[in-house]
Amino acid sequence: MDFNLNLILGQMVLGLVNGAFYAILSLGLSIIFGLLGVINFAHGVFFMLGAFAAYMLSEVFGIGYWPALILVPLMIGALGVVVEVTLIRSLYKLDHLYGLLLTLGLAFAIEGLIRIVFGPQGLPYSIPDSLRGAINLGFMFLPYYRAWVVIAGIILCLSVWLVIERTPLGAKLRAATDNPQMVQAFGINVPVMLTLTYAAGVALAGIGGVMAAPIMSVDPAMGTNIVIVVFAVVVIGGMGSIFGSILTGLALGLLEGFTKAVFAEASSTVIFVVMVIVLIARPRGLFGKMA
Amino acid sequence: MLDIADLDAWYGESHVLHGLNMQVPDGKVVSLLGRNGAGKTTTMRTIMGLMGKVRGRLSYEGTDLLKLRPDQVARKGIALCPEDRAIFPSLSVHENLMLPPIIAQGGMSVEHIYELFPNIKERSSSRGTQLSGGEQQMLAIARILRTGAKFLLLDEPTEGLAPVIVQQISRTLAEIKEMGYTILLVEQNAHFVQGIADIHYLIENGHIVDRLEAGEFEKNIAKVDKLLGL
Amino acid sequence: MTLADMKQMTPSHPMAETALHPLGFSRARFILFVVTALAVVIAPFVLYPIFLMKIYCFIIFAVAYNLLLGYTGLMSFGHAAFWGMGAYLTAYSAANWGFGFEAALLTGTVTGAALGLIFGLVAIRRTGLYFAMITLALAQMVYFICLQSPFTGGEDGVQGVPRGSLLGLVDLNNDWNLYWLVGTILLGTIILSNRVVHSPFGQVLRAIRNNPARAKSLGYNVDRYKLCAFVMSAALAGFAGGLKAIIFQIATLTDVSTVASTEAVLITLVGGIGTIFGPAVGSIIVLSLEHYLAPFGPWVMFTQGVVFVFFVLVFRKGLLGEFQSYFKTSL
Amino acid sequence: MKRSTKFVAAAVAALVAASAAQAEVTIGYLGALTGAQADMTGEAALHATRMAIADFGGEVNGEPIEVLVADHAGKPDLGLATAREWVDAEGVNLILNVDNSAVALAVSDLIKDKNVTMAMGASSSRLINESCGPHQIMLLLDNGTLARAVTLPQLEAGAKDWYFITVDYALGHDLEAQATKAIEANGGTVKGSVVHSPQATDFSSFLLQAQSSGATNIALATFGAWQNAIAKQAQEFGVQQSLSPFYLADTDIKSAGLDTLQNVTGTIQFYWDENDATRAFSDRFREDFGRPPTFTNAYHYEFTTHYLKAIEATGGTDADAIQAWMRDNPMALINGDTATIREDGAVVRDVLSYRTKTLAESTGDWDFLEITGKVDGESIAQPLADSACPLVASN
Repeated sequence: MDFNLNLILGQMVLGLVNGAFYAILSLGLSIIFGLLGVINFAHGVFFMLGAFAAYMLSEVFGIGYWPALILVPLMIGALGVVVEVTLIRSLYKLDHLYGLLLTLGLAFAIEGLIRIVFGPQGLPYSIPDSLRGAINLGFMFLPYYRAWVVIAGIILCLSVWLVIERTPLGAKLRAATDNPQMVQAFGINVPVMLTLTYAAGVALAGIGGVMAAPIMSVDPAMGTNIVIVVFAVVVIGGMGSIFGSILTGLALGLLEGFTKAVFAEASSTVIFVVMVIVLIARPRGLFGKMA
Repeated sequence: MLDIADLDAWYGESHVLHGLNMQVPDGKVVSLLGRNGAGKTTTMRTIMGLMGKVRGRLSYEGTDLLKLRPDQVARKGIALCPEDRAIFPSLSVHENLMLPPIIAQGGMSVEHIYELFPNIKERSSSRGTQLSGGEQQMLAIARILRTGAKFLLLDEPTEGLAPVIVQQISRTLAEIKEMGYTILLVEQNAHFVQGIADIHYLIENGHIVDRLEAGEFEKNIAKVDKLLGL
Repeated sequence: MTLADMKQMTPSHPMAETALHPLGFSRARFILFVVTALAVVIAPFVLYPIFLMKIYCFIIFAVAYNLLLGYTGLMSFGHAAFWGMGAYLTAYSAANWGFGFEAALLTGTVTGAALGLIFGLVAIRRTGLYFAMITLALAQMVYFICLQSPFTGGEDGVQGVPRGSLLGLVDLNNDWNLYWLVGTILLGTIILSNRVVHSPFGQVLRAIRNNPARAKSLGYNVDRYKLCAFVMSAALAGFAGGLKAIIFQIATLTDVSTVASTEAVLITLVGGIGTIFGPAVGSIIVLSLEHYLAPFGPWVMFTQGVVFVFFVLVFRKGLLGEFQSYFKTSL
Repeated sequence: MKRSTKFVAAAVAALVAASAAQAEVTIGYLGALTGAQADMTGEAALHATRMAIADFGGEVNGEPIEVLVADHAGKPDLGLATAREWVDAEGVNLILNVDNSAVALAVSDLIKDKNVTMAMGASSSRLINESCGPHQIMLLLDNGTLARAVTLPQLEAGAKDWYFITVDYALGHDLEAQATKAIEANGGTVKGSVVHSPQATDFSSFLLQAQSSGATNIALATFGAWQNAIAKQAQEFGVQQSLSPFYLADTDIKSAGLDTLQNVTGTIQFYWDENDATRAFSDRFREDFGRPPTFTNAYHYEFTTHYLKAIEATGGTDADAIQAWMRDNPMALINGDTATIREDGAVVRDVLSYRTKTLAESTGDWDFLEITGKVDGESIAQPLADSACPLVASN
């Protein structure tokens, strides 16, 4: 174990790339959980579908990365609408655990389907031409594309946060998270709001998938692999906390990178260790409001 | 006019309203008096479409409300100010005020509301739940005045408030009544409703036990007090 | 409706009735038990015994899981840790420390219990979704630790586990000997689970499940009871995992991965949450599905997902749960 | 889509076969049909096996030859359970492919005293040493041999400092250990190593580690999809060190793109464009499968043919007799050479050394390698005298 500063910095920058994905995914999970009370186990699958959608757009229609970044979230959002209306909606009156079981089953079914159709292998998706190349940071070569993921990811998360905290639309969302019945009694169509919120949450995962496609290979298991870490991020940040999930996602990405540099063997465990410590010291999570 | 006939409603397994009958004519203030657990709040919730299992007739301006979702009921011009005031803790006072969408022409302007409730203006950037109980009550009433709803359901607006605040609310209601709103006022405070309501309904065990015109209220006050357990 | 509400609707059984029938079973359950016992005796002449033993291990695993979910109302997503670590330690102690069958299995069981205690201390105060998420994350941590620790053999697993012999007398390398032993253990586990559920301890657990506040006001230390149930469930899961490691002579990362946890959930859901024989029915269905769809690769995953969704949407009580409502008796 | 339908069809065929009357010879094809190496071997090698059976006439000694197919998915528990069921319940005579060292080790234990042959695409050197078996044949070069074949020429050329990216499989660990031995014995140093999990898709942090280690060569003790991802990401991160793959199949170059893998040197057991014989075989293979055969596909054809000849010659399915015949008779290879099977199960054959072409040199879609020479099999094989295999006569 040698403490090479360049390596530490480099790994932390790469950690931030992962952190951006953690943030995007846990943000969507938090929004959905806050309003619907559903832990969306299918979240990883929507992330994966985002990557596959980008792949298909490029293979079948020759549509590139930039349009995909707009089109894919719309497609995934539309799928989210269908899923919420046909499946999830019927469970709101039941124990929240059923929502978890349903979305878990959904995740299996969708991932299985993708494996049946596309096979288990990872499919290639190339970096957009405009982001090829790398910048020499002195301590590392940072590919432009990864830098873009970090910056775009952070901007995306902060914009979502601003919309929720600072706009009338966000006020409705927050109000409905506090007290959905009352919001509905004011003439706001809450069922539609739930549907759209679910759609927006999974659309975020879809954007994440497009952004991940050139980095990770487009692979049926890519969602499952990342989502369990994201669940830990959500538990650490505090379930349902919007800002907490963004900050925790990025911070844990950094921490993971740091661990890779100084004690690589622990890098996949470190987030879970942090989770246990947080649970013991502060059971509701770092930013969680409810106990 | 709101017309309720033979209304039954349930909370899960427990049967709360038993054949409730009452009418609220347009432009009138109607009080619904009864003890805790008599079914007052349930009546309000049923009108709003917030109860799961309901049977009977419930029509407003000729529309069957029982077929509607709460948001559709609200779109008919009915607005609820619930017992717990339901100020949203995650929203600022201003956001709380602006949350209910405008559903019809003729609602109060924000300026007018601020005139009526100066405290709300002062504290508009605070969190909703940082307000005092009285201020929260004002806010809860103010935000439904903005929407253009013509039929207000006020659930125990005076509960737990200091007499001076109660007086202020009383004045406000009088003003609102002047403007031609229809109000269904649920109360346990007979004194409070006496000066405001045109018609009084007494409710016990989920059904109406008496209906009093404003003029008859005074001489039946003993009966009312007994009903309210005073 | 909560999970607890649903379970309340299942009829409860007066102790007097259960006393009338052998082995502590109610009449309906006794019939089912006899059917199960007959099936255990006949099945190996028709089906591949190793596959049957795998099913039996999963039944025991699901019984352990159901003890927690069905009778205590806690949904764990971390049972893979107990099952997998039970398998690892059983396998490791048999392969490397020269432990015999009984000692190795005991090692696995104790491992499950110890891990259950650790998980329990962190998670037990939480309920519902929080409990599920925390157990999931803890199990994932265990998975990564197993991935990194040299003792698990990484992706290779602990291989070449000797089966040993029962009490030094019966050679378990003979599949038939092993089969009769595992079959007996299975039946014993079912009897035991029925006893536990109807014991005073089990009654308290159900009281806690149905109304924790009330149980607390009656003076029960709710957290301690829950922790106790959790450790018990973890120990039995560790035992089942150890048994599987002996049968297949291998313990691997598969056992400690999320897949094993979801399998326990799926089996319990399909069979019927909070039923004594649900785990058996669920295991047979889920594992057969897996076994016979295995040649079709990803169809296994797809089908499992569809089964999950289907049962959550229309068959929430599980097969035996539905039968139970229909016949108005506990199964 | 096409691939999976084909897979399903194969599986259905396998099921039907299983339920048919017990065939004289049953071959259980236990391979990675999913996962990193599926592209190189998977269904392609199954196809090669079927080609060999068809070329043999579809039957041996007047009895039909059945093929069962299962995916071990790189999981030893799954592989072992399948093999056990095949041996116990299906009467399998040959377990073929087994292209995962952990699975092979597990199955090796299982078949020790059973009348079953295992021909494996696993390469852990344990499998021809401590864990060798009387009915066991290693179709790949073992890791020790492979490690020497790949590292020695480069060490001679002056590449002294190595860094390993290793898959967390028995294969990866063994390959790293063997290569480290070879490197250190020949004046090189190993600057460090990192283990990647089979779930990994992003290797950037490993490459960063390798970059900052100061090594001249990054040895890829991994294969398939992982290797492709590493090659691509190395290009993305401007990694200057040479990549030294151990298993580089045509399919890998196709998938990673030749641009990421130009001028890589190594050794390989078979290349489709070596001579007229290989080209003729490859044309036939390609006609049905859509691409030329990889080296693993080739040795499935070669071995299956050899095995069927042994059954024909011995007139039965006694694994001892078959093994003896296969050892005593040279195995014909597609390129016209022959190979021999030793007591420890190793297949000794000459291997090709290659250099990957540059984009400019490559003429088309599968033109990737320039064959630069042939290495004598005996010269690189582990000397039998050094074998820890108890079956070797001298031990």
